[in-house]
Amino acid sequence: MKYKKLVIDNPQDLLFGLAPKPVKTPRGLEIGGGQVYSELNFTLPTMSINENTIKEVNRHYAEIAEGALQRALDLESKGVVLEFETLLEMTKTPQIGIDIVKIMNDICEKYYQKHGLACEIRLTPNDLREFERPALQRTSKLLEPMFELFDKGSLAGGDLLSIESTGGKEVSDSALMMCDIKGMFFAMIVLGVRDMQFIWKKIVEVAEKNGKIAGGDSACGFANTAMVLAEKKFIPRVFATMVRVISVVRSIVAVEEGAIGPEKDCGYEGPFLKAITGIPISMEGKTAACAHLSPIGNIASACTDLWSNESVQNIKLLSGMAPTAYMEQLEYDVRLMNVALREGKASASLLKRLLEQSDIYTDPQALVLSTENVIRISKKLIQGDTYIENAKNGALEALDIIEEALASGQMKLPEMETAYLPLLRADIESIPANESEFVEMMLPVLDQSHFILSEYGL
Amino acid sequence: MKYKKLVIDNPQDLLFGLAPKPVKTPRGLEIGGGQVYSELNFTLPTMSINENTIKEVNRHYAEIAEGALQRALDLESKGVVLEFETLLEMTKTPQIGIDIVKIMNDICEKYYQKHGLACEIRLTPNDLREFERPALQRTSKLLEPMFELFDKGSLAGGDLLSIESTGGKEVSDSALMMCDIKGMFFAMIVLGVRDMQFIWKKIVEVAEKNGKIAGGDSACGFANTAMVLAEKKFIPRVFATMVRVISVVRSIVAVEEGAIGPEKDCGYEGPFLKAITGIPISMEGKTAACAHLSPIGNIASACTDLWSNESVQNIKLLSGMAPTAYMEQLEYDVRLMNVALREGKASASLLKRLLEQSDIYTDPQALVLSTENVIRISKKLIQGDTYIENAKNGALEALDIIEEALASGQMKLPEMETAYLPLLRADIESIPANESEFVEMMLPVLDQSHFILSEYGL
Amino acid sequence: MSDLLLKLAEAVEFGKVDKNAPYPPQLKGQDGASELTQQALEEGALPSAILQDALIPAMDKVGQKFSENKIFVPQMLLAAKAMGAAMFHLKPFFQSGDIKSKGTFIMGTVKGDLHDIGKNLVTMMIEGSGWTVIDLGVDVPSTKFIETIKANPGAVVGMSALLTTTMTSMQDIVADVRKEFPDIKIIIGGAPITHDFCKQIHADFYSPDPQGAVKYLKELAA
Amino acid sequence: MSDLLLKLAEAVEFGKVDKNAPYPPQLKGQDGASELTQQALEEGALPSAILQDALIPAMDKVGQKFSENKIFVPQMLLAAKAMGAAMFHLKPFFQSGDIKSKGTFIMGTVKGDLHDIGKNLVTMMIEGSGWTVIDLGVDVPSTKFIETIKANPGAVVGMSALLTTTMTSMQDIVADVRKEFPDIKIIIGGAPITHDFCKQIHADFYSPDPQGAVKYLKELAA
Ligand code: B12
Ligand code: B12
Repeated sequence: MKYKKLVIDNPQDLLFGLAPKPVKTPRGLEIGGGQVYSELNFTLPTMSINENTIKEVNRHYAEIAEGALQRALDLESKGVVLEFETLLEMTKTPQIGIDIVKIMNDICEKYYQKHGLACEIRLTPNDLREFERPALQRTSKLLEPMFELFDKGSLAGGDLLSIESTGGKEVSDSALMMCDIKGMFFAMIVLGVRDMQFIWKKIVEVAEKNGKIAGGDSACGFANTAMVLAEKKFIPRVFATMVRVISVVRSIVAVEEGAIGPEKDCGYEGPFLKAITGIPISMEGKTAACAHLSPIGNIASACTDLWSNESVQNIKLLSGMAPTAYMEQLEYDVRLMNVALREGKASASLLKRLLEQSDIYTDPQALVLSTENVIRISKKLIQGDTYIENAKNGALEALDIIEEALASGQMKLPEMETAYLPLLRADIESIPANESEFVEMMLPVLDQSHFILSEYGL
Repeated sequence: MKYKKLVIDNPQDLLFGLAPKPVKTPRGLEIGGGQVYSELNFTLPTMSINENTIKEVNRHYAEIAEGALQRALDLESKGVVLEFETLLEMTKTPQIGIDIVKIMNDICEKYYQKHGLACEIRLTPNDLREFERPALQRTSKLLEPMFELFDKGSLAGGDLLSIESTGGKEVSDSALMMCDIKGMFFAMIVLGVRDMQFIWKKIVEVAEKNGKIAGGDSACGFANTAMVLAEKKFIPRVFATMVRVISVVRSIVAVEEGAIGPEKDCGYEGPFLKAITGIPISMEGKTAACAHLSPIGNIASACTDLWSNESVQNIKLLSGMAPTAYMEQLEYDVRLMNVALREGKASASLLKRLLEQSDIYTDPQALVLSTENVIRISKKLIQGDTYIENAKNGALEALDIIEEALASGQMKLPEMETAYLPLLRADIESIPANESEFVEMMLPVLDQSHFILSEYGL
Repeated sequence: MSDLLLKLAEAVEFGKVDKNAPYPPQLKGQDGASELTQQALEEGALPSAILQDALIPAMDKVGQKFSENKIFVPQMLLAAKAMGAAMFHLKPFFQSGDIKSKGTFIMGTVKGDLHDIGKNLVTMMIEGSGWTVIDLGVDVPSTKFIETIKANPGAVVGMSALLTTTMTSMQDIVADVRKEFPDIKIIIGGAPITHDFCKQIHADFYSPDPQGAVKYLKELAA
Repeated sequence: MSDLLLKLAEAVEFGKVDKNAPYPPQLKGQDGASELTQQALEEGALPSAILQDALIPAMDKVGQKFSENKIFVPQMLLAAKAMGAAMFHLKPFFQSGDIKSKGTFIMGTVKGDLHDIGKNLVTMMIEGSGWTVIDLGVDVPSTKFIETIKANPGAVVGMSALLTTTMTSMQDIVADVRKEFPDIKIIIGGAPITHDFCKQIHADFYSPDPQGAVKYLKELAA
């Protein structure tokens, strides 16, 4: 790994709205430059996407952008990011996605010109490669439409580029359900890291060619899925915590390859990435309850630079369209943080403390997100020589933190959960730091019909 | 008016979670006793209520209660209020409403017995009388089913009784649209006050007979409607501010008649009522964006004891049912306040200040809700000898506050808004303090086919 | 356009009902829409010209300003009142056939629903655009809609619903009306209504605001 | 019930696949579901008794514990694996007709949708309750469902969808399947699905969780 030293090593400096390497956008947002902005996410209501519905699809996105920006303006917003995460059809036929970017960008431009409201679009094509099973991560024909969308979509107004790439998911899907932490290491730290190196080189290239911003990746299919499963009580929370911590090592590869932030919202690696690299991040918590329930509602915002709702359908609530309502909710959350920042470090730190204390001991996934623990774990995440070593060290440190909180009585967990702690520790410790050794160890126990090693350069 | 002295006269003592006269509920909530609780509100999705759908209707309410309480439990909630605001059919045929109370109360009882989660139902029958035009406020046959629901519904588990009574609405509907402040005074301070005296005597009677809690009223059809209209840019915000302030004088009558709180959420009279009478209150702000957009997202919570989402349909979001998602959002809001209260007065006061500063100068409706201004206005609201005088004094004080904020440059309003300030002042000053004089003044300019004076004891 | 019609248009735009009306202050003491219409008629202006060249453009302007959030509802209401004062004098010419209404618009809030603030705004703006409006009020059942349509053949129907539970009542009424009048145009609105719902219940048009309805009716009449 | 069957039930309940399996630690070195089934058969237990008295009750218990949040998915998966190991030895008796499957259940995530974690859980629990399951995987078009039903007359069909945009794909597939097999039972699920949607697309049953599906199938088979 490229990083040997934390950019932020004092928990007090890990604070919402402030990143050592803020990102300036064409319309003048300064993400991480002293205030937090809302990042609104949205999707279609129940409907299909085809020639017959395409006009209606476009109408939905126009309505979403218009409603959200009008509301942001009415609430005297300082600026907004709209994340456009494409659905299958919009990437497969890139023109559909490009047209939607253009429709929304025209509306952004209107609000910018007429009212000075700075709004940027984050364009997040979905990773088509998972449609082929086993996936052809490097040689798939589906990379073509994906990158056509990155390229032309960014020119059409997608100023921030992101993806939730799925390299390694072929292995993680079942590893998650079996709580197989070694499988998760293999999925994320071997396959995931290699795929991130491959895909992010290409994304950064597009960004540089078009003068756009390469944002970041997030381990949605891994860490977010783990959280959702834990919230459903399908897998232990302590296991989901491990997945979250090791996902940092996967997602940081985007930054190594040239991404400059803002990181994406739904993997929760953000705080660690910010400490290690200094880039601004996006996070989601209570105000993403429209998209999934979560045990980190408040603490997730402790050091974020964008505050996101993850996703909501364009359906009607009693007040109006749901994305408009969520825009309002995000703006008020963000106002609170910004007013604290305006008052100065003391107020901001106190608000941060309250946000942290609110959740910290209610769930191990919250525990590792307190800025103090983020710094502690981040230090370990860069200590070793290999990605695997780093992930191991980080995960073991997180285990220590959990055990300390249990021992001190500050956190309580049922026996069903604590029973996993020694198993996890033993499994993690058994992982060799050397990649080829690890691959050799894992191949016999994995179902090799699910993935193709050569598609990861192995 | 009964009140001659503020129970809370120092803005610093007007704080979330703490009311001088907390209300204890059967299952052990202590509202206003040191922490804030969520008050979840919900309603049916698009469907009709009749014999064919009644099973489905009941299923919806069971699903709502079950989903919300499970989530509250998972989030380690300290207790919850579920507000059941009935729809027409449920009051007209009280048995429908009573059955729903019972269904939800059984679920509350289950969570209480099994997990110790304290949950209470606030039963809010809708005011049927407005179905007759002109309304027969005192002699209507429709009072019968309404009070059957109050009576049997409270016995079935509706431990807190409330209503959003509509006396005076016949006049306010058009007065609101014409920005006719004198009409609003007549609607709320003459007709409204008289109707409140009538209806709340009866509600308090039921509560006392059944050993239940008479909560409070809120000027939904007046002050909430004014806010919604102002938010749509249909009427000036400064006018909506006046409506809000004078609505206090109407809503306080419930307390005079024996209501003990918690006040209801959607009229925003709460903070003033709390200062004047010491009862605990419920408020709604950003997390009620599902029900209406609002300019007081954060400041509304500055001194609240319950925190409400106003209403959301039982529809599916990506995470699950909308009431479950809103339960989560409320719980995280409330956690933040409670963690501040736990830390002590200094932290709580700072959080309160941030909540206030977040919105205070963005809208006159927010401005009058800062605890400092609440105290200032409340003092005036009890200074006079008649309800009308009190409403006048309060409104004029609010006008002063708005003008001071404009003069100091702290608040900015477009000319469209400020043009109304002198008109409002002149109109308000022209109102005689004596009720019969005022009635005489108004009768000729009002459309008397819309209301029946004798139904208000006039 | 004559000076008089210009003045009349101004009186309507700013809501000057008649000479005695205190609003708007800047026109105090001057003739209002009522007097100016009478004068125009006396001077021989064609009733249809008064309507087409003065009243409707004035209300269009008002609608436009309202759409752009440059005025509040009271100003619009006053304009509508001024327009009403003018129309009072033009009424006889409608009956005699000298001017034609664009059509009749029948509007009501559906059965079970009492919300009428939104409905009232819609009727007002549609009236201002030159339609004859019959307002059935709130809590309106199918029978009343059907009766009124029978009495006004060729009318367009508007319905408003604000509750999720009365949306289904709207659906029923649309079906009932359609059964008797398969080709009638029905437009719907109200806070919980959506495009999708409009399609689903086979209404002809949905608009989130009155302006959309005015535009749609304009196209219908054209 | 014999001691052996009791032991087998325990092995399945706690996920002991075979003697060599490291899980669960407390049964280390002991016989697993595989060995115990073989022994039972050798001792002359009726294959149907092994299924009915040991395997299915054990899986019921597992399902129950899972419903009560007393175990996590991995424990359930291990139990399913142990059940599978036992079934391996019982398979010949299915073919010979000595035991009857409760029926065949055909399951897939619909066209355009790749989410299969939920679907996999459902198939597993249904398999554990004694049904023969054919898992068509993800991104499954109508044709594949229809083909498979043709090859398995009388089967029940399950579909999963996780995206708002593939819910309509589910609707199409249900319609296509219905056209060919009007009486077939179709059950649906997935995070965005609701009771209302189930009614709307004329599927037979919706459950928010696998347990509901198991219960429904139990009633069907009864
Ligand atoms: C004012 C109001 C009232 C007033 C109504 C006064 C009146 N005379 O209309 C009072 C207090 C009486 C009231 C009563 C009730 N209400 Co109410 N009310 C509201 C409120 C706050 C504002 C509505 C409003 O006037 N908006 C302003 C107008 C201008 O907007 P609009 O109506 O949407 O109209 C605009 C457009 O929709 C469009 N439009 C409207 N109609 C049409 C028609 C056509 C053809 C077209 C083209 C366009 C169009 O143009 C208008 C202008 O832009 C809403 C909250 C909200 N967020 O909407 C709740 C709300 C609608 N009410 C609600 C409820 C529950 C009730 C009660 C049942 C309350 C109770 N439990 O006591 C009763 C029901 C009475 C009944 N049977 O109808 C809920 C509905 C929940 C649900 N399940 O659907 C809401 C959403 C409040 C909430 N958040 O919970 N209410
Ligand atoms: C995991 C996940 C993924 C993984 C999938 C891994 C896999 N192999 O399944 C990955 C990362 C690959 C992924 C990809 C995508 N996803 Co995804 N994903 C999720 C996530 C986080 C969890 C889903 C999950 O597994 N839940 C756990 C399981 C156990 O629950 P379940 O599926 O609901 O199943 C249970 C019940 O529903 C029921 N059930 C399920 N099926 C059936 C069937 C029957 C018959 C019965 C009776 C019961 C039943 O039983 C199960 C157990 O209780 C959800 C978020 C969420 N809140 O659900 C988003 C989510 C579904 N995904 C979403 C999106 C947008 C996508 C992508 C388009 C992302 C992108 N832009 O790149 C792609 C689409 C790929 C495709 N075409 O399908 C959105 C959907 C938005 C929308 N418009 O509908 C969601 C809601 C995330 C969000 N909040 O925005 N995703």
